[in-house]
Amino acid sequence: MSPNGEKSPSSTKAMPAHRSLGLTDDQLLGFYAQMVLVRVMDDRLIALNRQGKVPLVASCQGSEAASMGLALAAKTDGSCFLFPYYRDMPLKLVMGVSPMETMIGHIGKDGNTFNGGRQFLLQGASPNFPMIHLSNVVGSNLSQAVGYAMGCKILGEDTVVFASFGDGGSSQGECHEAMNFAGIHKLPVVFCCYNNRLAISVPQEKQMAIEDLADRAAGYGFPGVVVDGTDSLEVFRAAKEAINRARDSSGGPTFLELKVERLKPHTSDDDDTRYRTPEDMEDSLRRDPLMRLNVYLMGLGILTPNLDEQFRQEARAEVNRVTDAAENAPWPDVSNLHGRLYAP
Amino acid sequence: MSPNGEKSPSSTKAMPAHRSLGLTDDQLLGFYAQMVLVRVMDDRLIALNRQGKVPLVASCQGSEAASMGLALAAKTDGSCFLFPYYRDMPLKLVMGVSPMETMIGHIGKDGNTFNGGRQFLLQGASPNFPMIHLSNVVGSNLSQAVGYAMGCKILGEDTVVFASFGDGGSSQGECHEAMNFAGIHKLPVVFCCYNNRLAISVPQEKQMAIEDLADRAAGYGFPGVVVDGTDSLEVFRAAKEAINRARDSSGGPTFLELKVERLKPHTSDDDDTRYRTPEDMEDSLRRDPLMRLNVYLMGLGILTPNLDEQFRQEARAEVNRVTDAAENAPWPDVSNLHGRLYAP
Amino acid sequence: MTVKSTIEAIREAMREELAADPRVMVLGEDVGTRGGVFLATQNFIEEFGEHRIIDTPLAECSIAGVTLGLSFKGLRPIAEIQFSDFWWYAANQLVGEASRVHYGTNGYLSAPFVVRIPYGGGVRGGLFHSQYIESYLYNTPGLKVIAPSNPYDAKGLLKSAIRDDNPVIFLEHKKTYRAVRGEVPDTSYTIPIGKAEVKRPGEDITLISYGLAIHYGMEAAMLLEDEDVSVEVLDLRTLRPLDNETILESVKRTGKALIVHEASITGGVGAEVSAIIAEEAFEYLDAPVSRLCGPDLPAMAFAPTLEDGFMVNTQKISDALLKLAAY
Amino acid sequence: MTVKSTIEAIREAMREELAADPRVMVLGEDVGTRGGVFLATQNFIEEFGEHRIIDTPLAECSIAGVTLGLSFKGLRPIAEIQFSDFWWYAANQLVGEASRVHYGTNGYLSAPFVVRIPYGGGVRGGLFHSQYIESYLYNTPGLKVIAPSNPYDAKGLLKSAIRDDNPVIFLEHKKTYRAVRGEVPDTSYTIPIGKAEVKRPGEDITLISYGLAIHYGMEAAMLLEDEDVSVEVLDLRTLRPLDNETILESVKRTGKALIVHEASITGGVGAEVSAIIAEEAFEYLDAPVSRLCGPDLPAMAFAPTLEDGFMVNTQKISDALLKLAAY
Ligand SMILES: Cc1ncc(C[n+]2csc(CCOP(=O)(O)OP(=O)(O)O)c2C)c(N)n1
Ligand SMILES: Cc1ncc(C[n+]2csc(CCOP(=O)(O)OP(=O)(O)O)c2C)c(N)n1
Ligand SMILES: [Mg+2]
Ligand SMILES: [Mg+2]
Repeated sequence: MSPNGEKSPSSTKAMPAHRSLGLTDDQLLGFYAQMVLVRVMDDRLIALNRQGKVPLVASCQGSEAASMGLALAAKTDGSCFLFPYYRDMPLKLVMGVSPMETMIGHIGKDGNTFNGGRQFLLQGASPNFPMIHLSNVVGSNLSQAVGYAMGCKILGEDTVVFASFGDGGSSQGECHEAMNFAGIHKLPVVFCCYNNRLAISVPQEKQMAIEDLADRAAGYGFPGVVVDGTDSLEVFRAAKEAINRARDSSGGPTFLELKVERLKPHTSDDDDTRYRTPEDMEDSLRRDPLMRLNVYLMGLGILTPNLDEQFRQEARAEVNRVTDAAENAPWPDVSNLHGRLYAP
Repeated sequence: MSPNGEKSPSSTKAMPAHRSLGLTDDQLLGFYAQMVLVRVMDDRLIALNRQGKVPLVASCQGSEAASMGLALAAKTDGSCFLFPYYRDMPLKLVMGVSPMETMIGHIGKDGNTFNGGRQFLLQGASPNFPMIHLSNVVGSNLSQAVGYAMGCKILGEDTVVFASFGDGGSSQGECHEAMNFAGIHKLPVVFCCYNNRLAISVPQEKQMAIEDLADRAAGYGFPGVVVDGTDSLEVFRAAKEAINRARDSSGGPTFLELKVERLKPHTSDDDDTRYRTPEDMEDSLRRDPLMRLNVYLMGLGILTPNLDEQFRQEARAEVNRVTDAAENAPWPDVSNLHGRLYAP
Repeated sequence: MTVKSTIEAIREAMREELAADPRVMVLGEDVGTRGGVFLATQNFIEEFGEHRIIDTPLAECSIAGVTLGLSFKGLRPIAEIQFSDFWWYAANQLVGEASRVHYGTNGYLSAPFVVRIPYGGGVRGGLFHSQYIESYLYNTPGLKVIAPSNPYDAKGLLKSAIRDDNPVIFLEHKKTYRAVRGEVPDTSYTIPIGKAEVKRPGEDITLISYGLAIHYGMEAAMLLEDEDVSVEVLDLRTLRPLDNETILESVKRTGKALIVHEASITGGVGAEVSAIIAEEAFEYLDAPVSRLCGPDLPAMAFAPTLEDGFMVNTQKISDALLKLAAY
Repeated sequence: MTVKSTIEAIREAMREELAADPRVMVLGEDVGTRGGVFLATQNFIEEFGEHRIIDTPLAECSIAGVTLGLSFKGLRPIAEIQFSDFWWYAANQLVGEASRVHYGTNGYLSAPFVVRIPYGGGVRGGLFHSQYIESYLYNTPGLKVIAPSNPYDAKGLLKSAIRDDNPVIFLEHKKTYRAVRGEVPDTSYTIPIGKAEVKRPGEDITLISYGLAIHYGMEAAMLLEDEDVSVEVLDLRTLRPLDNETILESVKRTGKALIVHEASITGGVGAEVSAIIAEEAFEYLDAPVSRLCGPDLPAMAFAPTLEDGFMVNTQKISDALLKLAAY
């Protein structure tokens, strides 16, 4: 019941992994460039937080491959709908949210389409993107995603729904209820659990008495798969398979356990030196998803040092541009505090 | 991880099952007599409900072996504490609650030590018995039981805690959270799930996509065992093993899935002909725990038709006696509505 | 027009909306083959099929969450929480999440669903089958909360709730299900959410209530006729938004107000109504705004003596009215 | 006496009780090695060990349920819900179950625990890190609810709460954690639960508030001195049970009352206070009992302009006081 995927790091073989997954060299290069942008953006947000300009950052560093790999599968599929969580800034960018919207959303300036300044981290929902990220209450997106998937099924649509959450979120009763419900109705939903072995400071062994969360899927009657979540291509592959399974006549949900790392403190409010050892941090850094993809592409000669430098410069330029623009953007008018509480 | 016990119906062999479990013939006969009393009591409560004298009955018929088998193990052990649920009238009687207290508790007369007439079904807690049954909100006894078990462990006591619930209760998020917490801390708690394949009218296949709930225990790092819950001795055996495991240094929780039957409607408010077929009912009746124990004891010659008739007459006399006494007992004084809201 | 019980009116409202709008659906524990434990959805599964009438696992948190997710997709689910006593597990999805959908997305998304919740005592349900929960809901911006007192209102208001584009909590007093009967049109009609009704005009005191207590209030008002006290009875019907206009208009006229509800007094709907009157009609008041409410106890106790002691009744109300009249 | 921040006072209260009573223990998310996200339990795990300071999984329902179970066993757990915004998952165990322990067992069992909950806005937390939840708690018979405004009260009240044999919800305004500092004895002392404090005597208007808003209220009262209006400021400190006696004594003297809180107005603590005054001090009133409260919105919005618009401040309060003075 629990076909735990083996760790098969996407390495250079006869046919490079990404091509056998149907991705062209250019597509993967573009994806890499976007991951560079994500990193530069994340670093900038952290810097702006230190300057008191961005109230909160939930750094995505270490889970980019998971977040972006899922989004790439969803985006190339074309009929997916996502219920992301707070560490999913990269997912949002891959789905098409602009750097500018991301930046003003983080500062709280006027004009983002997700929440109009009412929420942070681009929480909310936008007319422009197939995703809902209502709150940061850990667990509550899960049964909502399941309900949404049921709605799609009732309406005869072939949408597949992704819901992201962390190892911490797996402890919520809501997670159990959502997985159970999805199993009963064989709903087209992919439970994407980013396991970085930490819920803020609480290590995995204080969160659960098991090694692999994917093992729990058997208790709901659907497959659970362990994936190296720092390997973009493995994530992409597993997500594609889950999408196919969701549409299968005998199919239904999949639980993807994406083994990821957390390279930064939990959020900008956190100080992880209180609870992480330097060795632990170093281990994590060795699995930096950006570095892994870089090594893969360099190994194949698809990426060169020059091209890499170019991507980094472009990313910096773009992030500089949106930082300036966002800093000059107006604040939401206080009148926006009121109204749009009830649908008319 | 999930050593699903085989169905080994306790049949006549060289050494009868109960003796190899350390129960004397007399002990088992006494247990049988109590099961007869439970049946007569349950039937009487149903009759009194029809007469408008007992507002609600949650018949235990079909789960007596589970409820009483657990209680027998707890009682003979001597250091167990129980968090029962509404179908556990038999468990309470085995633990020593008198038929009189049971009867006044059901009618709502003055004098029961569990709740003084404030609650039905003897919900509450009594100075005289090692059990807490605070509410009938399905699921909420589970994390309470886990907390209690943790308290026992902290205080260095060797108490083992039992928590009962149904297949329906297994769907609650609370169930997941409680099991996860117990697994992490290897707490001395036995999760006793009475699976009668029905949550009121909702059949198992609409409640979960799996066959055996015991399989879920693996996801919490402790054993799950399937037990024939209509076989008193099998329940007793499994409960003893769980108690031992709880006290083991490497031990901790056990999940017991007790496969039981529901021989009556969900409660006296229910009409099960709306959702059960006559065939389904007949199948259930063939697994009547009282009949099974009767056959076992008759087969061994420990019980005779005469003795059986004597037990039944004694039970009827006792139930008649407490019915009369309870009907003549006073109602709680209206002043008992107030007070004892806050501990002083 | 036919005389119907409250539960029949509720069933009829859902049935009509299910028939009229394919987006409407029902989910909850035992709502399928069983037809609901109170038979509110009797025969629905036969008529509308398993895809629209869904028996859920026993899990209130996900019942609410799945309902919310369905509403995001444009369906119009009606969820049933079997008893009010079990709504707490659903609190996060209802109060925490659903109430903030429209506001938190700056108006882009909405959550058009109804959660029906049988509540209230007088049915020998004890502490965990009798709860009044309106004090935890009417104070929630972003929700609408309805509590009808009779079959006619129940049908019209439930239909409005189903058609409303916001999350609506529909509180059904269990004791009214069969005990309260009345004329109900067999055809479709709606009653606007947010409008109180003057059940009985009067001049001396305004009695403000809702749900089952309205009936005791009407009886008490009749009794007071013999004492030459003219009582106006207001049925709030909607607890959020409160119909301040109707309340104030009446109290300004009578100068005296008695608020009656069965829920515990502290922080109940009566507290807010009293505060609104204090703020907006101070100069019209001839007596203290008074409340006759459930005692500050966790819920209805089980034994009949205790249950009777808990409940509001005609006698208690007429005593309170007489006291106010004499002020 | 040393000047301490509110969070330091809270930490000190717990530390003293942990040291004095082996039954006291702490559990919650990140309360161990991390010392709590607000550092309320900093270094506790080193000092008191893993068996008394327990990092829990991310699961509020069971945090509350396990806490309740521990209290049944005679321990005195202090649970932390990391932010008020996440308490909804714990509602069943706290409101549904814990509040009914003593009542539902006819006084046999009790539930001596404290749940500490950081709440409130002004910290750029947006809709889901700023919530006011007291309207869902102060109305609950069987619970005690405390909301201190300053370090001295926080320490003394938290110690009383830990020693109390009932379930106590201890609401800590996040913005007071570091921003509000004051003299706090280094030794042990308690403050009785259920007693409001007159922070400032006055004759013309009674200003009733609690939590962070008290500080704005005190500033406003000072400003009003220049206008020759004498404002008495009452800090409720305990929201359940309310100290009706102190409230009524003051309002009967001043004849005017302004209730101030940041939580949404409808159904808030102010509603109940207003209703009590209406019932018990009607004849002493010279003006409508008034409320200045948070708007009826789901929670604090994120952008600074919006957040500022939401929050109560000194200016808004002094305007309201002036209006009342002129009545
Ligand atoms: C219901 C709830 N409880 C607590 C929190 C506070 N909190 C925010 S993130 C977090 C840890 C989440 O860990 P995990 O799910 O593993 O995700 P990660 O941050 O590691 O990606 C906690 C405790 C919350 N947001 N929601
Ligand atoms: C939280 C909650 N939701 C709903 C109910 C109503 N209810 C009472 S018993 C029951 C079914 C329980 O089924 P199961 O757990 O299998 O136990 P069984 O009655 O079959 O022994 C339901 C839905 C409840 N008591 N508590
Ligand atoms: Mg994590
Ligand atoms: Mg069952």
